Amino acid sequence: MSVTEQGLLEREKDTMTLNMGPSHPSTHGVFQVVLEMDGEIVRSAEPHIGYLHTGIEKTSENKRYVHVIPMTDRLDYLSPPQNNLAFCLTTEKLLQCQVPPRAQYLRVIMCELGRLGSHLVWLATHALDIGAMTVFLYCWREREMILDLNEEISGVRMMTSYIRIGGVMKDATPGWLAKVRKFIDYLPEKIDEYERLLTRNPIWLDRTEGVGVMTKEEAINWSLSGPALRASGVDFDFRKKRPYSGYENFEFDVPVGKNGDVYDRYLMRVEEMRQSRRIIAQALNSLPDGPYKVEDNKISLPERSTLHTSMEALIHHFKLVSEGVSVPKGETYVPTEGPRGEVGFYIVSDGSNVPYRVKLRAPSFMAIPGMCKMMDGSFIADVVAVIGSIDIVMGEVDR
Amino acid sequence: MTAEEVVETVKSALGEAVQKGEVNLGDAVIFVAPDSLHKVAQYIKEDAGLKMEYLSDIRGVDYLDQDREPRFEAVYELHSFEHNHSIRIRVGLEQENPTVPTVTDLWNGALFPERELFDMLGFNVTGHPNLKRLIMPEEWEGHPLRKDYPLTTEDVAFSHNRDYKSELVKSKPPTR
Amino acid sequence: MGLIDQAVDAFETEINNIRLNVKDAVEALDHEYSGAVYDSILTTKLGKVVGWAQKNALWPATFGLACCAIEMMAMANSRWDAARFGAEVFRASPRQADLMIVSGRVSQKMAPVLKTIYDQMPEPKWVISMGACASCGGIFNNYSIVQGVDRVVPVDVYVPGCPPGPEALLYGIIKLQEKIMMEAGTDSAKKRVA
Amino acid sequence: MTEYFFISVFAIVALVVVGVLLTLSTILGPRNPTPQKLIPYECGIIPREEAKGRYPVRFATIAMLFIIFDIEVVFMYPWAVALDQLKLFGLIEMVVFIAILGIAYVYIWGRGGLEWD
Repeated sequence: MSVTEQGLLEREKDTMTLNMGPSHPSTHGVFQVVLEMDGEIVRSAEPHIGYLHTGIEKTSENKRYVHVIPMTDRLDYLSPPQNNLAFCLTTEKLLQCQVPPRAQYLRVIMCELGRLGSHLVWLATHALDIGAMTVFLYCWREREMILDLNEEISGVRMMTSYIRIGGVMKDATPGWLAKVRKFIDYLPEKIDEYERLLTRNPIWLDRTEGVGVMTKEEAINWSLSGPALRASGVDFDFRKKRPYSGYENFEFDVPVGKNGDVYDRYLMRVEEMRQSRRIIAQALNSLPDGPYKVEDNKISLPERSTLHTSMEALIHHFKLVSEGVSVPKGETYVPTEGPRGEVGFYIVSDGSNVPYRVKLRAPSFMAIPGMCKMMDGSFIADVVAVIGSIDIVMGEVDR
Repeated sequence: MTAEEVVETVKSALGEAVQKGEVNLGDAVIFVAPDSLHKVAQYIKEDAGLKMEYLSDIRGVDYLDQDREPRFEAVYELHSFEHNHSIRIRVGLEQENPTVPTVTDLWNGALFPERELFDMLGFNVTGHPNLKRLIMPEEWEGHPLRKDYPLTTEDVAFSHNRDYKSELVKSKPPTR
Repeated sequence: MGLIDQAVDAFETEINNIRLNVKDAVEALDHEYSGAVYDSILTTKLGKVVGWAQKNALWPATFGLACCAIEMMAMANSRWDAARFGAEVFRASPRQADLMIVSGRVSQKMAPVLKTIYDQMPEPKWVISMGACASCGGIFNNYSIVQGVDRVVPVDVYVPGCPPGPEALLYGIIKLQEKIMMEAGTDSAKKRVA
Repeated sequence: MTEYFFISVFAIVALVVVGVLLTLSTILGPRNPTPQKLIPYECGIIPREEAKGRYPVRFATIAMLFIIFDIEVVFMYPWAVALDQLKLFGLIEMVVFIAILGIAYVYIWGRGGLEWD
């Protein structure tokens, strides 16, 4: 058999397998997609995940409830307060304990700051993948301010673990609240700056309009959620439809897109950044005073000052620190609206102080099959734009 | 509709297919046998009154040392965007060969979670297009999220887990 | 009886370790230096110049795994500015990189990929293990995380923290530059290249 | 004659600098071709199949079109430099040149040579 015949036989398929593998600058983490390429067109995209599997769910089955909170920080590491809130809401639902309003407002402020930080990283890396280098540096300038706010209130830049079961870690000082106000007064003109850079930029429009289109029925069927779902026309936001942690007291509007392409998802998230700023402003104006965590000392630690005087506080303190809170038997799930979509923890508890099963409902994990379906028939350059627009975070995909 | 009405409509419409329906902490929860899961899911998705067309999540739970008969459980969480209500279908699976019918023909979003059930808990999902390991490496043996799978191969100096788990730790050969 | 079995086990592992060490030593011995010309003229003075050039142009390979990758990006940005130390250019392919910053937790499925990328980097190459997860498995002591990257690749500088702040990573890079200067012109620089 | 002198000096200096740099790095540079280092880089995955496959013909047509219009731009450089001596005659000449290639461009566009599939 001559070389050409042997070569022809060997290449029975005329597509070329291109491996956009785990270590790739524009796959937003260690995500691998094997592309069957016919020239420039992607015939089929097969995702492979698991390269960042950390076994967080298995590890948190051996940790007490309080110890699982730092674990949840590392799941969706772009907006850690959102994961803490989802975990604490589910635990508090099992405990049937009522969080005081001040704690709810502080939680909303921290979660909206986390959403802003996450959207800034999304905009930076999405624009960088498509070629807009300057947006990458601009976005990080604002993100550093958010990280400073996080550091001042919780001592840590990213993994704040600020939201605890029954309330928040410690009260917000007036100085910090003034800094948050200064930041949100400074932010709108910066978002206008990003819009001036990108929204009517002809290159940006060519690369994003009409790319990775998903109709409304497809988006629902493929379980997209969050900005990707709303870009396809589904008007559903858990903060609006099922308010939790005091969201019913703020009015903000939910942007809904029309044709569900990469450009609409970009518009959704930029509009969401403005709405988050509005929520923080309202939360700051009407921040009620009062306790910053639930008074019941079986759930949250008593004040340090009361330890010297009252015996019960000492006993509660010792019991909470040594054994932790014991959650009554049962299983439940509370959906919340994260920057990437519906985030929620399904917790099964067997009455002890260690959760029996903790499962995170990760929006990026559910969106990956839909994302790869969007890539079929598109150019290879659009694959990068689609991955950026769905904004997957591999920490919560592989758990 | 409120949780009670959801449970009532589903039980009245499907009768014996739904083993038990309850409202647990404000959520509508129904218990279904594995073989009638597809019928129940189809009804819940297509019925005009319920219209739960969004599959939020599929979770697998291993009730090993709990005192309940079917050891494994697959939990389906469904939302409806128009009527803004949800339902949770809990499907009890036997210990020897936990099998559950696929729902990928109803919701394409179920592709990955069902592969995760097969990978992490060893549920056999019948009818799934390409059922192979999703998260763990291909040649990995054992299903990590089962309760009898030890957490780590190295003995932890100090651990919160219960005594009987630490014995398992010692007996497991190093996997790498 | 258990004691004797344990003693036998311990003895066997001991012998196994010694055999492994001997094999490594033999391998290192017959590994003749390929860059022959590179060695003969590399006196300590010229070696210092080469080391000075290498340390001020450490091009990191983007090996961002998890949360530490976000802090690594922050380090490369305008506020913390790794450009002051010549480490600002992040090369996508390992062929053009001489520093690999392992930023994030390395799972069992990722370990062979990490080893392949490390092998594909041209000598001389250095590794910074950024964060607790890369250095020792961090808070995840379970079946899925490699308890420390030094089980896969030889590490030069460990940066503690979870995630370490950008200033901590910059301090790690400065420490690596000091290490390069110390090593420059000596025998270990040659061994690193061979 | 003097212009050719300056151009030749420039060329010689360029060749010398490039030559020295290349030869020095090939001689002095360490070389350690281990087998793992030589496998093609596929984002960290060991490649399963050779990448030599047949490239679709679209790439060839796009390349030819590019060369046509690239040469057109190359001709514009000396023309632009010497425009002040050429005055009106040079301008008309270039407009005719661009018009001819414009016709070719419109034809290619019409025949769909620019679309990819």
